[in-house]
Parts: sequence; structure tokens; C-alpha cells
Amino acid sequence: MSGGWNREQMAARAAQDIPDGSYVNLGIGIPELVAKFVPEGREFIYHTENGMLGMGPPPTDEERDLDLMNAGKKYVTELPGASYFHHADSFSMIRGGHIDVCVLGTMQVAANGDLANWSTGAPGAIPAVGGAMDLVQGVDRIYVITQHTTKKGEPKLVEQCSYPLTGVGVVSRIYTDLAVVDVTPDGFRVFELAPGVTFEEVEEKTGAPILPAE
Amino acid sequence: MSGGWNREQMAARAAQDIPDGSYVNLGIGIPELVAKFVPEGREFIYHTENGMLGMGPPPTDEERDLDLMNAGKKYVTELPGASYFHHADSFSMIRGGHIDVCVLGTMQVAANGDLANWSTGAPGAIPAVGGAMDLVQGVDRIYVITQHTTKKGEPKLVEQCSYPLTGVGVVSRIYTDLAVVDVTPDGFRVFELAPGVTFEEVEEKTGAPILPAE
Amino acid sequence: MIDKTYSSVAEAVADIPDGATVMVGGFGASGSPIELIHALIDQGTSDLTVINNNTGNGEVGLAALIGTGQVSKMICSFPRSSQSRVFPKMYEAGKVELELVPQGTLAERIRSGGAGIPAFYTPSTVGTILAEGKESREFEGRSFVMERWLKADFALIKAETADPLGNLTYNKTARNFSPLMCMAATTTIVQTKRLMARGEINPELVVTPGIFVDRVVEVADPVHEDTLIADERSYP
Amino acid sequence: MIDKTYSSVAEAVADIPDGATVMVGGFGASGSPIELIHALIDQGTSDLTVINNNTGNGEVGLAALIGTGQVSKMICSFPRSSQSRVFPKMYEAGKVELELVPQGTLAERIRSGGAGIPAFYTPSTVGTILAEGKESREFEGRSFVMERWLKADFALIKAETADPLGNLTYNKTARNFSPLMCMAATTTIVQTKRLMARGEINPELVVTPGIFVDRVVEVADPVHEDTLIADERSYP
Repeated sequence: MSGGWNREQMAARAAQDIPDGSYVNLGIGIPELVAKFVPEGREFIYHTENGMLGMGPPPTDEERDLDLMNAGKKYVTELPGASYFHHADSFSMIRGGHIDVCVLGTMQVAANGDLANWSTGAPGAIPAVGGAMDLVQGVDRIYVITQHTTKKGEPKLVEQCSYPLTGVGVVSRIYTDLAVVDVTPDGFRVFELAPGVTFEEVEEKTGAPILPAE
Repeated sequence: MSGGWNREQMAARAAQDIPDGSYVNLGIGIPELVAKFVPEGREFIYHTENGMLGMGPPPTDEERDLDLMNAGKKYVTELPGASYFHHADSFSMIRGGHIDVCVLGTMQVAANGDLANWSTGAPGAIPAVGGAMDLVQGVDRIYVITQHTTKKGEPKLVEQCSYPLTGVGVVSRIYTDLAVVDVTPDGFRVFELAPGVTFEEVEEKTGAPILPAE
Repeated sequence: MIDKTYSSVAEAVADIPDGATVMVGGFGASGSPIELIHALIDQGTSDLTVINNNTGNGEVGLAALIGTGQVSKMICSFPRSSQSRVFPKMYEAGKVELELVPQGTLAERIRSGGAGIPAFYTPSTVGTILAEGKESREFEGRSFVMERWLKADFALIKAETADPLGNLTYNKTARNFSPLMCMAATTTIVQTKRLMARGEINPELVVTPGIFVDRVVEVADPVHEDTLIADERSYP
Repeated sequence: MIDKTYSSVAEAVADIPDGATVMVGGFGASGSPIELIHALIDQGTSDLTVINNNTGNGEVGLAALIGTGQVSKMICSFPRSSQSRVFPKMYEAGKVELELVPQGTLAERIRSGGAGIPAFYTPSTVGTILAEGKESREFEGRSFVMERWLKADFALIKAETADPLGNLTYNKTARNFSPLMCMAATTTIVQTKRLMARGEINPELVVTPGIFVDRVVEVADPVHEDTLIADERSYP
């Protein structure tokens, strides 16, 4: 493939859409990379579900406190102006609409904004949901970062999710390796194409009707 | 009247029934006096609805902090081991059954334990309830301290409250100037008479059937 | 850099419109944001719904705001304090409406507003006239009443320390309803005794994280309702 | 004088009976009360229902407790961590049941258990398979699911400092579910890194007031799950 964004470029593109001063929750995986690409002149404050605002980058060995982790159970640091709180307060921030933006990974997104990112629904698999269902209901702007297709080339942007849903009609915008795609009342609509990518290529790799950029 | 307890003796008698180590909430008025009569060898920890455990006696002028009040809006002090918390946590302690004993004043108590202590129901009067309805539902042992009759000589222990209820069937035990009275499945029962008081006198001044001490 | 500080109480309350719902922190005199309330009197907005445990004392602060006729409705648990004279007068004259809510239910309704919980069940008021017209329901053989969340357009809050991110601490029992109201208001306005630099407040000591706070103004030497009343002051 | 201190973790957990429901503080390795959990393994009680966000890691702590077969049911939000090997094995063998609860709902159900709130409504899980069989209801045009309180017989908690009255502070994100579990358990058992004298903890800094705590035992130099796993340790 000639054109498109790599993981870091997808994260950087998503970061561009987050307003200065936002309280932001980043999911595990590519979404975590967003923190590396805060646009010049803006400040985001990072929330982690396990009870902290003002989360900083991974610690050096000397800085490391075994009690200081993020929701992905990775060691993090504390920035000036941080605060700690218990889980009920943490999810009050989420459920109560106080987090401005949440960036998540996904398995599938449907044209109406349905998100499926917690379970393949495979028989016998151990289900694990974490905070995903609270985040998608509580945060107004749910941004998704994902490859446009699976490794097998199957579309992840679909007409209807085949995997069990995380939430109904919750996604606002999707950042893929090929494009920025909005979820609109008319379904998927390209907002911006990655360099070297054509609308036709995006359309072909999308499992639902998709409109070109306005 | 020859026999009977005065206000301080009523409070002291109630204090006798509070186990060592109890978390105690004291209502405004005579109940506040209970704190003066903690029996030798026991320790009670006082809770105030407005967000404190470990409340101490009134301050000297030098000790006084204008921000440190009890639920009756009187200045208090902080004992070693105290803690502060917000109102939702404070009423979680109450509603969640964590306070062991609450001592309240009353206008009327009924033979089934109904309590009426917040409103006369007089037309035009401004209603004010505070935390009374939360306390009577959340605290297992509701003790009431009250004169046995009103100033006009009307019984305050009655068959059915004529005033609007604070709670249904919530009172455990009543400390009056004449006796300690239990609320039992059979109605009022004298547990103990004040010195110089006869059961007949108590019976006469009670507005409902009352059983003698077992 | 995020900076939520405002230079004056007047500026901080300037955009509160007529008809707004305003939560006011404090339990009696303790924690009452007098300077913010007086700024609201100066600003002159009207038809306010005010949520506070009480109705103010003397002729200053919340009582004064009620006295000017700016408040059309009070939601509170205890409108009748020994030094509350203004509210009774206005209430009896039919100039202010009252919604009476038990104190614990008031606290929990406000928390629920902030926590995104539209309704919950409580045993408080079961079997009383305050439960009339409310849904009730049994759980595990006991009766409970359903109560709804409570939100506000603005909250006026008094803090002990604050930083430019809006992280707050309180002094002793001045904490009371304030952390809950910060959660439940769209715009939370804080007067603080001390404005600290970012990072100066111990993260373990923060009671209200800045995410719940929108505006911070330093009022270094705040008046206290009890002192004003002892001095027989009135406002304006 | 009230004194809730115990001299050993063994003594502190001695009366936990078969069939008990036990909340265990911690989020992953952070805040996990390893010494109390290991004491429970030594004590040998069985048929436990355990409530924790996860299911433990490696072959120590909560994972080890599950591995011994003492746990018949787990209530958690995320049983599948990268280092969680014991639970999957026991689950696939049908030896432990799983109740999956979204993380925010789990926290709120536990708080509700402690706060005397039998049920509440949340938007989480609406339209998903986790809402199946649950009551749903509209408020202000939006759908919500009803969730019930969660209580326990015992809670095992790790604190940073504690005093003999049971007042607690935590270290950083080791706080997580612990303050809520202290509220929701009939008997709350705490291991603390430092036992302070009464009055030594700043009353403004207390996160869990002593009213929610029943037993305190000092474990001055606690092991950490991550360190044990890095050392490939197992228990017993």
C-alpha cells in the first residue's frame, strides 16, 4: 500500500481534534500514543479509570512507584496538579459527563455509531469488559482509532456489528490508517483522506455505504 | 412532683445503655447532654451530619474555628483521631447502617415505635426536616429522650401520633423524666422506673397501654 | 497552560442569567461563599432557584439574596434556623417557593446529578408525608422511595486552597455539600482563601479534583457570616 | 480506648467462614492486600465468593487463592489480564463461576451497598448483552438499567497508614476500590504499611474514616505482586 497513516500518524491526527484544556481518557493500544502528539500550545489532562487525573508518561526506574499504575496496569507518573480518588468518584467523572474526550480502540464500528470492542462472542471465551461500557455511555465525544480492516482484510467499519456491542450509537469519529471518518445521521462520511489514499480505496475497504467528504 | 429524673439524669441514664466503642449521633437539645455522661471505661465517637467523626466539646475562645460546627450550628472541637468528609459520605454512614446509636428528642412517640419530631403540621408553618428522616431509617438503635408529657401535661407517648411522622416503627427505647420505656411487639413496656416514681404514675401519664417491667 | 483563575468575584458571576438554578455550598455559616453571593446580589440576576441546606441567616449572604427578591425557589432541608428571619418573611408573603428535601436525600440527589445517576432508592421518608406522590418499591422485604438526580447551571463554592486547575481543599466542616455541588453544576465557581501554584497541593489531599471546577477567584480574607451577624451587618 | 489493632494477619482473618462473600481491594497489583490473602489461603476456608476488579496475576495473591480452589465465584469487571493464568484454567475446568460487571457499575454497586441504597439506574450496558434480563427504564428520554447494591461479609484492604481507630490513607492509585469496599463489608480487615498513633493522621487527609474499619494489622514491609511475579514466586 502506497499511502495512508501509520499508528503514530493516526494518533497524531486524532490529537489534532482534541481542544485545549480537555480532560481525556485514552484506551489501551494505539489510543495511548495520542499523549505523544499533543499539538503545540494545547494542554490535555489525562484521566485513568483507576483513580487519577494528571497522569504523566512512563517512569524511569528511579521514579517508579509500584502503586502508581494506569488502567492498563502499566506504571505511570504524576504531573504537577494531579489528584487521586477512589473508583466511584472516578466513574462519576465518566458517567456524569465530565470527561471531554475518550479515545478507544475497536474491533468493529457500525454506520450508526455502534461500537463493538470488548468481546468476540466466541463460545467458551472468557468475557472481560472493564470500563468500556461506562466510558462509551458517559463521554460525549468517543473517538475510535483503528486499522481500517482486520489483518485478514475484513472491514472493521460495518453496516451492523457482528460482535457483541459495547454501546449503541456512541461513536463520533473514527481515525483509521486510510481516513478520518465521521458517524453522521446519514451513516459514515469521510472527513479527511490520508495522504495518497483515494475515496474509492476507502469505499472499497468499508463494509457499509460511505459518503465522500463534503 | 417528688420523684423522677431531671434533664441531665435522663441523659446520663441513656448514656448507660450505649456500648463501649459506639459511633453515636446526638440530636439537638437534651440528647446533646449525653456526651457529658460517658460511663467510666467507655469511649463513644461522635458523628455530626455535617461531615465529621470525632467531634469534641465546645471550644474556648482561643480554640474556636468559625468553620468547625456541629449539625446544630454550634461551634465544636476536633478530638485526636477525627476525620472530615462531605455530606454524601456522612449520610452514607447514616443510611448504610454504620452509626450504632442515635439519640433524638421528640414531640410524640407511638406504641409501635412511630416517631414524630419534625413538624406540628400546623397550617402555614414552615416545614423543616434536616437529617431526622435519614437518621431514623438508617440507624438501628434509635433512642429518644423526652419529658414524659408536654408542658400542658399532655402525653407524648401515645397510641398513634397526631403530628406528621418522621418514621414508622423506628424507636427502640425512650428515656423520660419518669422511666425508661421500651417499644416492644406488645407496645410500650417500662424497663426501669426513675427513683420515687410508681408504675401507676407512668401509666396515668402515658397516652397508650403500657406494660410494667418484667 | 490551563488557567481557571478569574480576577474578581464580579467577573466570575457575571454571566449567571435570570432563571438559573444555582447550588450554594455551605451548611449554615460554615463554608458559605459570602463574597460570591454578594457579587450575585450586585449583579442583580433574578428568578433564581437556589439549592442549599438552609436559607441563610441574618441579613447577609444567602439571606440577603433571598431578601432582595432574586430567589423564586429554595430547595433545602432546613429553612428554619434560629437566625433565619428573611426567608420566613418572604415565604409567608408568597414571594419564594420551597421544596423541602431530607438532608441525606438532598446530598445524594446532588451527588447523583454529578455522577450521571438519574434515580436511586432510599429508605428515608418512607411512611411520611414527604413520600407522598413518590414512587415506592420493595427490595429484600423493605420499602424504599425513588428519588431523582439534582443538577444546577451554576455552583458557588468556598474553598480553603485552590490551584489554577481547580483542585480544591476545604477547611474542616466547611466541606459539607461543596464537593457534591462542584460535581453537579454545569459551571462551578469557587472563591478560595489561598490560590496555590500548580503542584503545590498534595495530590492525596485534593478533595475536589479540578475536573469539577470551572472558575477560581482568590478571596484572601473572606468575611464570615457569623461575624457579620454579630456586627449586625446587612447587604447590600 | 478504642483499639482495632490485631497482632497478625492470621488472627485478623481467622473467623472468615466457608461460604463467605469477601471483597478484596486492589486494581491489578496496585493495592492488593497480598499478606491478608495469603493468610486466607493458610486459613483454608472454602466456597468463597470474591469481589475484585480482576482475578489476580501469576501464582500469588488472589490468583493463588483461586488456584487452591477456595473460590467458587468471582464478581469482577476484567478477569483476563496478560498475567492471569490461574483463573482461566479454573474457569474452563468449571471450578469457578464468573459474574461479569462493568467497572463503573461494580464501583457504584459497592458504594451503594455501603451507603444503604438498594438500587440505582445507570446508562452503562444499555443495548448490550450485559443488560439482558435487567430492568430498564427511561428518564428524560434516555434509557437506563437498574443495578442492585453489592455487600460483603468481609473486606480485605491494603492501606498506607492507619491508626487504632481504623482511619486510613492510601498510596496513589492503590486507593481504587478500597474505600468503597470498606463501606460495603460487615467486617473490614486492613493491612497497613504504617500504624500511626491516634491523632497522627491529619483529619483532612483521612480517606476512609474509622467507622468503616473493624480490624487493623501492621504489615510494615509488604510484598508486591509484581515483584513476586518477576521472581516467579508461587504461594503457598
